[in-house]
Amino acid sequence: MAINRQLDTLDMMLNMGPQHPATHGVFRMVLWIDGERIVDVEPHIGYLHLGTEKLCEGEQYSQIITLFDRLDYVANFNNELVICAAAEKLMGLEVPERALYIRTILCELNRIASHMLFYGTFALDAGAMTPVLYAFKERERIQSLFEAVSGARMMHNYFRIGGVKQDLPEDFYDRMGRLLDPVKRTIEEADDLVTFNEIFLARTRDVGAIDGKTALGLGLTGPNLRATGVDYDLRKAEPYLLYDRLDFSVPLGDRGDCWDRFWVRIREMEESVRLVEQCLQQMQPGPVMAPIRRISRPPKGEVFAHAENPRGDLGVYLVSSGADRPYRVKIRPPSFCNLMSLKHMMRNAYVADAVLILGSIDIVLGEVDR
Amino acid sequence: MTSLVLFYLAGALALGGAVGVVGTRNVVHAALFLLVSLMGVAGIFLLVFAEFLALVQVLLYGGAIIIVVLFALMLTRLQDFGGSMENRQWPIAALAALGLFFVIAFALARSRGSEETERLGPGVQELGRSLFTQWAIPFEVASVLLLVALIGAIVIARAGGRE
Amino acid sequence: MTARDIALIILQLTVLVTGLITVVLSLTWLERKALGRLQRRMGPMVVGPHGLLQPAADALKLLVKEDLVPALADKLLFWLAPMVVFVPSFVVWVTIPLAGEVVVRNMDLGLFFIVAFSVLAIVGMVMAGWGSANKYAILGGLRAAAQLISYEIPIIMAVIAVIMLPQSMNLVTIVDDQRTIPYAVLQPLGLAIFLLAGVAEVGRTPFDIYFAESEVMGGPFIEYSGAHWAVFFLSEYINTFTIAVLVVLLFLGGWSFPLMPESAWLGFLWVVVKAYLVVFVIFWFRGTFPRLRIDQLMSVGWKILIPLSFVNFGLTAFYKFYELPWWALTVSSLAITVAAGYGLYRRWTWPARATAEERLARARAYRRAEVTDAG
Amino acid sequence: MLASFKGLGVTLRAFFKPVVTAQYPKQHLPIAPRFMGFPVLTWDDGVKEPYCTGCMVCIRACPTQCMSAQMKDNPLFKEGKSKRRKIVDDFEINLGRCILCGICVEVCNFDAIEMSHQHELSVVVRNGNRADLQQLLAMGRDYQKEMGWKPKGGEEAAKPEAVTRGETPAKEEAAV
Repeated sequence: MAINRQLDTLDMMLNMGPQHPATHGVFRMVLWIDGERIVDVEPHIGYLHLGTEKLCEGEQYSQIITLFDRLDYVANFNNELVICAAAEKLMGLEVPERALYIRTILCELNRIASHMLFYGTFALDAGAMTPVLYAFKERERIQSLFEAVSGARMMHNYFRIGGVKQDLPEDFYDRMGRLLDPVKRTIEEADDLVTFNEIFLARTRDVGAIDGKTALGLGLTGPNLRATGVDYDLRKAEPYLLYDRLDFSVPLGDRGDCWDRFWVRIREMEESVRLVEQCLQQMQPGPVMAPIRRISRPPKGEVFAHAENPRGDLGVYLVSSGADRPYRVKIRPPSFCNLMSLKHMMRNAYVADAVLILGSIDIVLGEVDR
Repeated sequence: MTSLVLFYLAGALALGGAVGVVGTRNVVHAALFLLVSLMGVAGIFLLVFAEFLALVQVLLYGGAIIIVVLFALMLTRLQDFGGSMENRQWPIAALAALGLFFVIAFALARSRGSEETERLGPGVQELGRSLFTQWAIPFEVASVLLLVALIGAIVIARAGGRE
Repeated sequence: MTARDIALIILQLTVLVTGLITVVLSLTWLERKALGRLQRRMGPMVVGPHGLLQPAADALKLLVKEDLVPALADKLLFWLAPMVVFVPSFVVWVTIPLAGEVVVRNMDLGLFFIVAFSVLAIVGMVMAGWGSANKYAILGGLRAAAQLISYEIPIIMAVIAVIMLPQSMNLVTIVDDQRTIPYAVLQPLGLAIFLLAGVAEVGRTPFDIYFAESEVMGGPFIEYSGAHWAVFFLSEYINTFTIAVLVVLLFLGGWSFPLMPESAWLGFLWVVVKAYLVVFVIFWFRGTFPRLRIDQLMSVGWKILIPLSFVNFGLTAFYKFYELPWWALTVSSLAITVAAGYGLYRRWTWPARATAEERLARARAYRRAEVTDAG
Repeated sequence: MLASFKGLGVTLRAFFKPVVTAQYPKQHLPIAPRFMGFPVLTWDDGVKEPYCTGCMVCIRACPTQCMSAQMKDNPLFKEGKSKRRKIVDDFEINLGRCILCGICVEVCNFDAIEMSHQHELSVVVRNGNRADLQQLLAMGRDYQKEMGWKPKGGEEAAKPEAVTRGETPAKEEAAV
């Protein structure tokens, strides 16, 4: 119609971030909006660039672990695991079984803590302010446990090449006994409070949907990929640690929308609780550190190791020249790859959805910008 | 005495607002001056004890219509209006305004000016009764007109959205 | 009008302003405490016993804070907007009775007056949004205009349905008519509509679209600070209290239910207590619900609340015209309320729950198969 | 709206449950024994001198280069009161730079450095986070008293972990 062409409006450029409460860190996206509809989005990253990969080339292996703590600062144990696993693979190290159990427990607990943070902040993005406090209540419990085990609430520096720093504290079992039941209750509450709430469903169902094929093409991993129905979980596909001995299922979505991504994460928390319970039952006393020299010098060679992080597939490509520092470390950060789907998900969404879609991808800027 | 002062106040508000509407170069300001003017008119209604009319004036003109106008203005770009202040149509506008002034002046001169204003009271009941008996058909015609306008607006908006 | 009258009016207005500001201060404290408890934390605890002096400290802080005006702002609109928002929210209180005689000016068109003047506040929101020269503020201002205009209609329709029962717009008459049965019993649907639309009208969760923190970061208020922001804040809380008091007066029997003696002060207390309870419910909503999206907000307003309010209106007319027994209205109104609620549940939660259960079953079966394979 | 009412129920139940937060400056949560606060230097009460010899192992192992130290000849060794031939002369840790990783504690051969339970970082002057030898020792004494600290091994006692750790660190460092 001729009249409409005359009335055509210009798109408005809306600069969201880096100082915006819903960008989960210093992330900036430029939205081109037509009224409340998003026409195009342009993500800008790099505000939190640490130079981790370059720093790794100048640090000893024991020091690199502290750098990996700071990549995905919500799931520190999982990051430590990958760099340790890479070095161990290169050195052909056999890690003691108890250390493997400790690593599994801590990684799964960290997955719960990370997904709890997601649950809280995603609900906060959706406008509900209470879940974030319930989630942090459980996250705090888990972090206190981490404090008792590793001495730090977040930047643990606990995993070592060949094992873990020290054995679990004596009161660990008591603490675990007190920890898991409230976590389970909070997950149930999450279902009542958020997951099946009408308003929440209206906000998230069919919002930011992406199909499995596109998702695979974009390199999506982790819960974001599983929400589209693609059954890819490294813990099943290439079992590492002890996942081949443990019984757990991989929750899958089918529409790949924001709600599926949320639901998959909530269910993953339940599975993680089950995993931790199984580990606690099976664990036997024993050494926690392989007999190695204090300063690791992996032999000359190249290795790729990856693991299922709460956010997806964290990979490390390690090139060693035989020295006590790596020649090159390349990190494949899941958040960064997941962020690439932003444009696909946001097309034709509303401004309010932009916040939710970004929240549902669950990025950690420390890892995106590294 | 008090009412006279209030009348002048309301009148000044209405007139001042009107002058502001045509005088200002900023369209958003113009819309808000219109609101001031309409509020002045509501005040005059109040002074002649037409409370209901005054409240309707506030509700419909003050609330709804001004907001729709502002809404439309905010969706457009201000610089588009920069050039529209001066154009060559002003003689026609002046003529139209002059004509309107004479019509009103003539009507006022012919009306019974000196009689006391009859107290109307809130009169909601009488208003309702006359609206639904004596003036039922005009009332319905007006509603149909509004309905048509509403549907038309929706159709235009939808067509725009689909493109 | 004598000098004594004018003095009296000034006195009354002063009392009103003081009272409202006290209410606002108490509400800010109450909101933070209530939300705190709902979230299993303490809320303010440091200033005064249980943080009781926190509102005063906040007020002081806001008043002495630097008042910033953005360089590109439309100064006139930017300065005027807070007043334009505040004045209507205050003016409506002129006619709200808190007990039979506790009122500045009881008007026959009282309810209409309240509705008419509360609309004016929207202009202030739009002015603030436009005047701030900020894109988020413009988005917020537009949202505010759209939302508040839309939700005026269900409010007006619900109010009209209430007016039909005593056939008066005088709030005192309306309350006196509820001596035996409050209208909440007669019109549960009306109560639901009025409460929801009222919550939307004051922009509280789940309808806090126009200053949604996580989306437009305060919307029209984003550029305001110090005293100007405090004025917005003040009017927001006054509006919340207004809606609560209106719910009490229109539906919960005001000062006359249940069985109140004819004492102005007891009645006044009774209304205030009830109003605080309603306010608590609004805070409770805020502590529980996520926020709707703007188009969904419009759908809820135009496709659910407005039709329902017309149904409510029609039901009441039917009941009035045929002079049915009172329980007929109660039952039909309640039935429609429940049906509407269940409909929403079926529409959104039901499919999701079904999908979730199906998926879990699939996941469990998958797990079992795998375990048997291994064994 | 059924699910919404369920949500309202969840929050209302929480309303009547006890709060889980602590009023921080007044009330401190218990700290786990392993908690890694600021690194501090320990004090040998037997000899009345620090354990630290200023050997710089921790300084080289630190990922953030937040420490510096200087070594001197130990006067007490000449008098025969101490076994330490060298002793720390000056030691400084920039606590604002420290990332509390605990690597310095692991590499120390003399149990001279420990992760204390001090964690409150706020200071009123810009360089207030730089702790010198005296401050570190004072914090260390507090920590030793609090924990009933005993040296885990030291240079005279054979370390149980020595087997797993392999060569002595001094040699390791020399090989770099």
